[in-house]
Amino acid sequence: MKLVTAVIKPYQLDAVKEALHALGVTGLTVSEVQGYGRQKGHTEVYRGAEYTVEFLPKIKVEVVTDEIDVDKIVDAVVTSARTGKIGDGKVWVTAVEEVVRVRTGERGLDAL
Amino acid sequence: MKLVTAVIKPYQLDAVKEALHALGVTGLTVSEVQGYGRQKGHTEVYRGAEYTVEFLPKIKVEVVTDEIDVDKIVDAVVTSARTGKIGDGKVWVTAVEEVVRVRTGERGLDAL
Amino acid sequence: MKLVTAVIKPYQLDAVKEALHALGVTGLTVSEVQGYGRQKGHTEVYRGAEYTVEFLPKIKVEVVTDEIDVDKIVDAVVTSARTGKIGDGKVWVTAVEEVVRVRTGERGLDAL
Amino acid sequence: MEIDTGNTAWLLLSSALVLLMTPGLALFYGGLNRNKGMLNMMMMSFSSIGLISVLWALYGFTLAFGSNGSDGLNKFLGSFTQYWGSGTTWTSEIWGETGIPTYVFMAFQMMFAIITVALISGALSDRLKFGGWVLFAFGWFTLVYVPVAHWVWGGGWIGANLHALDFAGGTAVHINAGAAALGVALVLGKRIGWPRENMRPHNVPFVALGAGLLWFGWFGFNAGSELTVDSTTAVAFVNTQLATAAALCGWCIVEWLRDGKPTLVGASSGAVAGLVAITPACGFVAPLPAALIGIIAGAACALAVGLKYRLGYDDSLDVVGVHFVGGWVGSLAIGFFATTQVNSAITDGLGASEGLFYGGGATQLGRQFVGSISVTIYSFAIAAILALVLKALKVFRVSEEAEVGGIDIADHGETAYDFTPAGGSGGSAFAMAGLGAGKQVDADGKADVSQKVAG
Amino acid sequence: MEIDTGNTAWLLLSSALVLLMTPGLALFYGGLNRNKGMLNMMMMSFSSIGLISVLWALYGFTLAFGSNGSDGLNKFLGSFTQYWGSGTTWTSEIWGETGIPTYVFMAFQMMFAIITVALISGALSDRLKFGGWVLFAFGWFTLVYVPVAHWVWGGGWIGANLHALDFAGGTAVHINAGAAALGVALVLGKRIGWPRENMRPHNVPFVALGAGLLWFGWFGFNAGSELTVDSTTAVAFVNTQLATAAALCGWCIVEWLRDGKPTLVGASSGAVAGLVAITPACGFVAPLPAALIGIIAGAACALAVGLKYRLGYDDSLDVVGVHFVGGWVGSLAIGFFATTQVNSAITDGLGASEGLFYGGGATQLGRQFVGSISVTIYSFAIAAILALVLKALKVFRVSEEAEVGGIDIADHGETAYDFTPAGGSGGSAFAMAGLGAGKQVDADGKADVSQKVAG
Amino acid sequence: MEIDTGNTAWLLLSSALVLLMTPGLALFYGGLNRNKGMLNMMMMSFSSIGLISVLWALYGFTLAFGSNGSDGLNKFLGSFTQYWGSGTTWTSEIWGETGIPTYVFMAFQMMFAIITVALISGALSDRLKFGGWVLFAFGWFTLVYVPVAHWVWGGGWIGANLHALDFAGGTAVHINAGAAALGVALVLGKRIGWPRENMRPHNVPFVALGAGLLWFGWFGFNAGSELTVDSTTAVAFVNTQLATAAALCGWCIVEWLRDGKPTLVGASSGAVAGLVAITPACGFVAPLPAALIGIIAGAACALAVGLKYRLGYDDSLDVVGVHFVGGWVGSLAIGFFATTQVNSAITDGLGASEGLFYGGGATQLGRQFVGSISVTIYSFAIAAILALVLKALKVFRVSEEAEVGGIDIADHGETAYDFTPAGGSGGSAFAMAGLGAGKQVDADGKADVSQKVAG
Ligand SMILES: Nc1ncnc2c1ncn2[C@@H]1O[C@H](COP(=O)(O)OP(=O)(O)O)[C@@H](O)[C@H]1O
Ligand SMILES: Nc1ncnc2c1ncn2[C@@H]1O[C@H](COP(=O)(O)OP(=O)(O)O)[C@@H](O)[C@H]1O
Ligand SMILES: Nc1ncnc2c1ncn2[C@@H]1O[C@H](COP(=O)(O)OP(=O)(O)O)[C@@H](O)[C@H]1O
Repeated sequence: MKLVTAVIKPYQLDAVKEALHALGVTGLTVSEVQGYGRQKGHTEVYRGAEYTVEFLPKIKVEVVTDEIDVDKIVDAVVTSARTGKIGDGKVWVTAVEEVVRVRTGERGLDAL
Repeated sequence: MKLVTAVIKPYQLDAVKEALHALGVTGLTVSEVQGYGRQKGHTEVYRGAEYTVEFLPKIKVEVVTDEIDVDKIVDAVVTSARTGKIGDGKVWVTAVEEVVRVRTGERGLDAL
Repeated sequence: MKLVTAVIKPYQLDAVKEALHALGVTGLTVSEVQGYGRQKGHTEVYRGAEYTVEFLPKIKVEVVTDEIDVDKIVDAVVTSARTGKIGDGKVWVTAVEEVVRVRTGERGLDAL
Repeated sequence: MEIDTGNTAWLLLSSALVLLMTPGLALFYGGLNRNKGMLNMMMMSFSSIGLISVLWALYGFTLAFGSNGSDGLNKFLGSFTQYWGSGTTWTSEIWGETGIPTYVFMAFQMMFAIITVALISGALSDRLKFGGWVLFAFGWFTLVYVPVAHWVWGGGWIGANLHALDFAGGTAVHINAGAAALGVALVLGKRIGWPRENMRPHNVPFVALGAGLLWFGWFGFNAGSELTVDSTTAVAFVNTQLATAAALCGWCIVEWLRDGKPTLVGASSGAVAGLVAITPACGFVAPLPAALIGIIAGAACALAVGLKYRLGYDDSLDVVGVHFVGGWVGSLAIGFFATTQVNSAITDGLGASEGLFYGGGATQLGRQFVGSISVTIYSFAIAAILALVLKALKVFRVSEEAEVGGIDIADHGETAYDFTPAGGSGGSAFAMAGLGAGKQVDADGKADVSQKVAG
Repeated sequence: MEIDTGNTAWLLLSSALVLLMTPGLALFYGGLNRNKGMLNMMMMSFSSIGLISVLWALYGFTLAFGSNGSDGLNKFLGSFTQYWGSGTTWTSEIWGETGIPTYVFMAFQMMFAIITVALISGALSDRLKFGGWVLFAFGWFTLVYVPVAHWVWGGGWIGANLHALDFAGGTAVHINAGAAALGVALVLGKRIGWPRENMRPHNVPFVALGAGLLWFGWFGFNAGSELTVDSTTAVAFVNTQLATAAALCGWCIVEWLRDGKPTLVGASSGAVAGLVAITPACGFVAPLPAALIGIIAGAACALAVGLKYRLGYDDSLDVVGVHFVGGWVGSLAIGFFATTQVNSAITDGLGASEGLFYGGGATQLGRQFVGSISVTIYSFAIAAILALVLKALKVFRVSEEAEVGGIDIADHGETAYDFTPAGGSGGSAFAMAGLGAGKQVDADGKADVSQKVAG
Repeated sequence: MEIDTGNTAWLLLSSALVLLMTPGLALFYGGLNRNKGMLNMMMMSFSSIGLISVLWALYGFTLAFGSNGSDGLNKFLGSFTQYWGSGTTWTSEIWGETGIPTYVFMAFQMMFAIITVALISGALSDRLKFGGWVLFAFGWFTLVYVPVAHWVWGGGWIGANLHALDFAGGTAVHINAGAAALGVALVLGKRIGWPRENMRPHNVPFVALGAGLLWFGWFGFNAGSELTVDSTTAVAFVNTQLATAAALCGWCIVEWLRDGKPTLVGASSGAVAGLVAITPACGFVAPLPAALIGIIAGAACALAVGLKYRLGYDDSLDVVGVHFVGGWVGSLAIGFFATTQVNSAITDGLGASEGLFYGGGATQLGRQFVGSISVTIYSFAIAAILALVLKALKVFRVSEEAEVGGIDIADHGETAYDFTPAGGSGGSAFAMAGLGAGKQVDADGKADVSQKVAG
């Protein structure tokens, strides 16, 4: 199995979820993260003290999935998360050796 | 080494921590995540505008560990996190190539 | 490619970012996590009810990178995150099979 | 009699101050509570404002402060008709010799009824069905608050016959609410996980702000209870400030000695304890004794909040430890410190005696005890019975699942905060995701959920 | 005439109470808004306090409440000179027969102008350039608020000739602001994603606290509008409390029946709806009718806030649904419930008639309608025109990117909260990281950013 | 003399308003501070309320406002005995010709002492041991506030001999607190990481709400300082509003020009700067000059807060930049704008002269300078000495580890917020985990931690 991890713009989460849903992905886990990269941060000013915030809010989406679906899923995420502007984010894939569904103890694909 | 990642119900964190502690696990890292899956979300209403929140609060637990302990740990998490209701979550295992303890620079098992 | 994950003390984030920046790392993703380990937690008291908070605030830094840079990056993180006190954290490395830049669809190293 | 513009302005503004106390209490209680029950906690206070105001105007005021012909009946209840439904026949009536329209006095007393009911909610957090709360509020107000207010202030037996003193509500408000809170809490049972899990305050700044608003409003509550503006009003004001300040110190000192660290939750709680304790006594004692009462109350309550752990009842936000205990401290303190040096009415108008330390002997102390114990028993009993009735009617405790998931979502369909990053899509990236792309909004503004499920 | 210390103390404190309403409104609106626009939302209220106070003292008061010789002109506008620039020639002038210095009356009315302008901002959240808001506030205040205040209260045609009644601002404040909000919102257009994305309140406790502060301040707003302290003041005070409490219940009942769950946002909104509705009527109706008006207003507004979904305009925080609708309910209610039983001035001083249910026939109802509709049309039209002008001047709507990223950052360079863990490096681990290790601070306290980019 | 109910009601409520300012200040300062020091910041204000109230009643009032026989000594200190311990001998005494009980005047002045001490805390955030703060508050109140209040208002040399004017506390409160803040901050040193790390406000809505509460309460502070209700009270009220509004604009204009963006932190800070600046002048100048003073103060302080970066001292929340600078602006402004047109007492009762622009020449300007500079030097010196003593006693600065980890945890054992998701186990999933499954609670309500360690 594989774990697909995507770091995307928060506003795109809805589209990504819908795209994955359409692919029949039944579950995913998201979290709030802060991203640093090519995309410029913004400037804030408090009582005249000005500074740049280089870390920008992003959303991380994690999906554990069957090998064979990986490419479909990666493509779905990439297309649905794309705005074409710098900062759209990254998607990466890592190998998963085992998955267990807590409720039932099922393992492997049955756990998804 | 392996990385055991568990997505569980927040209320179960205490039990899981105790279970791992009992196994002699000396450290772990947790974070707040939001999960989407079979478990139904709830409905909220603001000034008559109603909508479903499909993402539910979950806790992610990460433990880096020695190969040989993996099964014990996975089992411990699965049993302690189980409520038997939909939404109990998943546990997955991935391979870790190297671990370093920042304080000492120790590597491998010594780092844990 | 590899994914370098570091769990560090929040206060060290600035130093770590600068160190990676110096190495030419163009991007990274950070998130707030809570850590449990050798480092003792603190005690809080509310209306006479006292309890220990064993989970301490940490920052998780994730960097996807080229194989050949891994060691440099790990070393840079370890040195810049070190305070020498218990609780400095861990760094671990896992294999990444594929990376895609959402904006362009570029894959592999070009995606970084 | 002519309207006295000074007195009337004073009581109008005091009424507004006392009204403000209930949102202040909602913030104080809500901040002390866990995040997942914040809104329900505040809702119990806000619903009291809504419900009790109307009931007070309809029948509460006339039953508590109206007077029926019969002396016998009057000991127990006021008039059913005199001020019924806040009619217009008495639009221009002046209350007694105060130079203040009866309407204003009615409004002032209304605010007391509101907050007394709201005070009880602190013991019931996170597990009482909201519907059950509304029914309880209605029942307890009618069966307990209204008669007790009459007994103490409306010409009833505690004030007029027993001559127990209660300047601004130690017995009628705090002991009354505290005893009721205990009664309901015992029937309601513990929150899941209590006391094993620590249920720490989710927003301490709100606790402190709430305490600040309570303190501010309490000047109207205490000094306003003199109704007119005179030298007793001045003493009551000064005493309120001194006792509260001293109690804040008292609570913090206990924490410093016991835990090594004074806390803001402690300072805020101490202030409230002091306000409670000086409430019955503020118009009858001198400033330094007031400060003494405050420091004693602060320390006593700081220790009393630990009782629930020993005795094993879940008085969630310490209504008993602070209001019941503080109310008793203040009520008995009158028996020691009441003096005509600050208020000649004690022996003249009110037919009471000075305190033990001012040559009045133990008489007044005895009266204070009888008055307070009677209200304690009556309020506790009726409250417990009401709770049992609601339990039987199945409108009492929420399901375990609802409690674990949070009563805000279960009973109100709301969550208190959404701090999703500003960079997000606003409202909540998660909430938005929940809505789904194709979300329609039908005629009456409801998001079409079925469609979501379908899609 | 002598200063009446009671009346003057009352109006001074009422003025302070009304001033407090605007920060309360900022909290109420801000809490209802999304996190990313919180500060802009509050800033629109705070900037109104700053700007309007000065303009009112300069020319607003004299134009609204001064009187020029000519009866004809006086129907439409006050004096250009009489109170110009709050000069010192009238330092010791007393306002009419009130025994209150004109300065105090000027300050009291100033607070009304401030909050009326601020009320409009609720419809414009997250997308109106701050510069555009300031220009709009200036223009609308000058062209709409000042003349309308004169028409209704300053001796102008609605009050003095038409004899329509508005005790504390149903027409001059709420209908006026509500109509303007609609006019601007229509030109401004919907927030990106509305109504598909749910834009839920980001901080419900702030909504409730804001409502509490509004309620508290509103006693000054309503009862204070009698200026002096008399039996009408008392009635106005009681009515304000009863109508608001009843409206809180009304809104919650609608929610309970429709959604199965009463909410704190609903209770808070209902309270505001009740305060709005009773505003024009509080000095003219009896307590029970006031409660009736409240419950009707609460229910009506609870339904009215759904209209925007049906009609498709984005009145972000329901200024129309609450203030416009509530204002109309209250204004028309006078036509039904006005009675000399509580205020003889209705027929004496004000030359109006009693309501339909008190034998006054439909006359007054007609007058109320004409007065309210006139203000509705005038305010809506001018507001829309001002909006179009600002649009043409390109100081109107923020860029799409700024709106998605959040107007707080785009227009104010601030974010509302930073809850970075206490263990963190403080201000914000992220912010700090953003600053970079080598950060210099140059002479005028600015962090040297270039250097960061360089480094 | 008879009690004047209007005047007394006014001063009672003004006292309540000034009390409210300190919780408002706690919120204002706390919001500006980092999350990890929020509670300590608020605790410094709340502890001032507790401690100073009692000290004021014991010896502060009599030393500041009592009068001893000797004219010579009276220049420097009041009476040791007259009002000692707020005895009951003067329960019914009226203060001068005001028709207000001395008790009420004592309470009013008490609130001033409280907030003056609390103001200092803004410069000391995140690094001063709480025990050190309490000792400092006690020492500075006794050695500085009490005598200075006597010099300025109690018949001492600044007011009675030098004839420098200070209507409500520009010199006695703001310059006094600002100078002390600088003295302590210099000894205390910078926060770790300052100014490299940006320590941005953690809760801007609290900053704005705090400013709103301060503004509201300040009407009691300024207009209340006339004690009675007369035309000067009216002018003071109007001036307070105008200067504050203008200062809000002034600060925002500076930001708009310099940074391109006006901020809510700026608007709130500007309002406070205006309130500070008009404090000494509000009863002596006309409305338009008041607005002018406000806009100057707003702009001046907006620039002054940058000074600390240039000069390198860490005045954390700009007590110097806002209160010290603002206080000086206002104090000197009297020398320019004071006029008998609004207050004849200037030349009659107070023996002062009109301002430079009103034909009074430079006399008054000189007096204002001498008065303000004297207090500046005295307060700065004693504060610095007290700080050095505390440093020597090792009850001064917290350990580096405590500072990085957060003083809330280190000195109070609390954290401000716990927003753990509603779905969580409440209090805090993390806190709960911390408690451990087998957690016992022993007799006095303490969680048994040892056992946890054992288990
Ligand atoms: N090497 C990396 N490792 C981990 N996360 C990264 C890396 N590079 C970028 N990111 C994440 O991707 C986000 C977008 O990257 P950025 O360079 O800003 O834009 P783009 O991906 O369009 O080139 C960053 O905010 C960060 O969260
Ligand atoms: N494919 C997946 N990848 C990542 N996380 C998942 C996946 N499926 C489920 N999860 C996580 O597990 C949680 C529980 O899953 P759910 O389907 O609701 O219940 P159950 O695991 O009992 O079938 C989800 O909320 C989500 O956080
Ligand atoms: N086995 C582990 N798996 C995952 N995270 C761990 C593990 N052990 C420690 N950590 C993380 O590292 C942090 C520091 O570890 P700790 O044992 O406290 O100090 P040190 O690393 O200096 O020995 C912990 O707070 C936790 O977040």
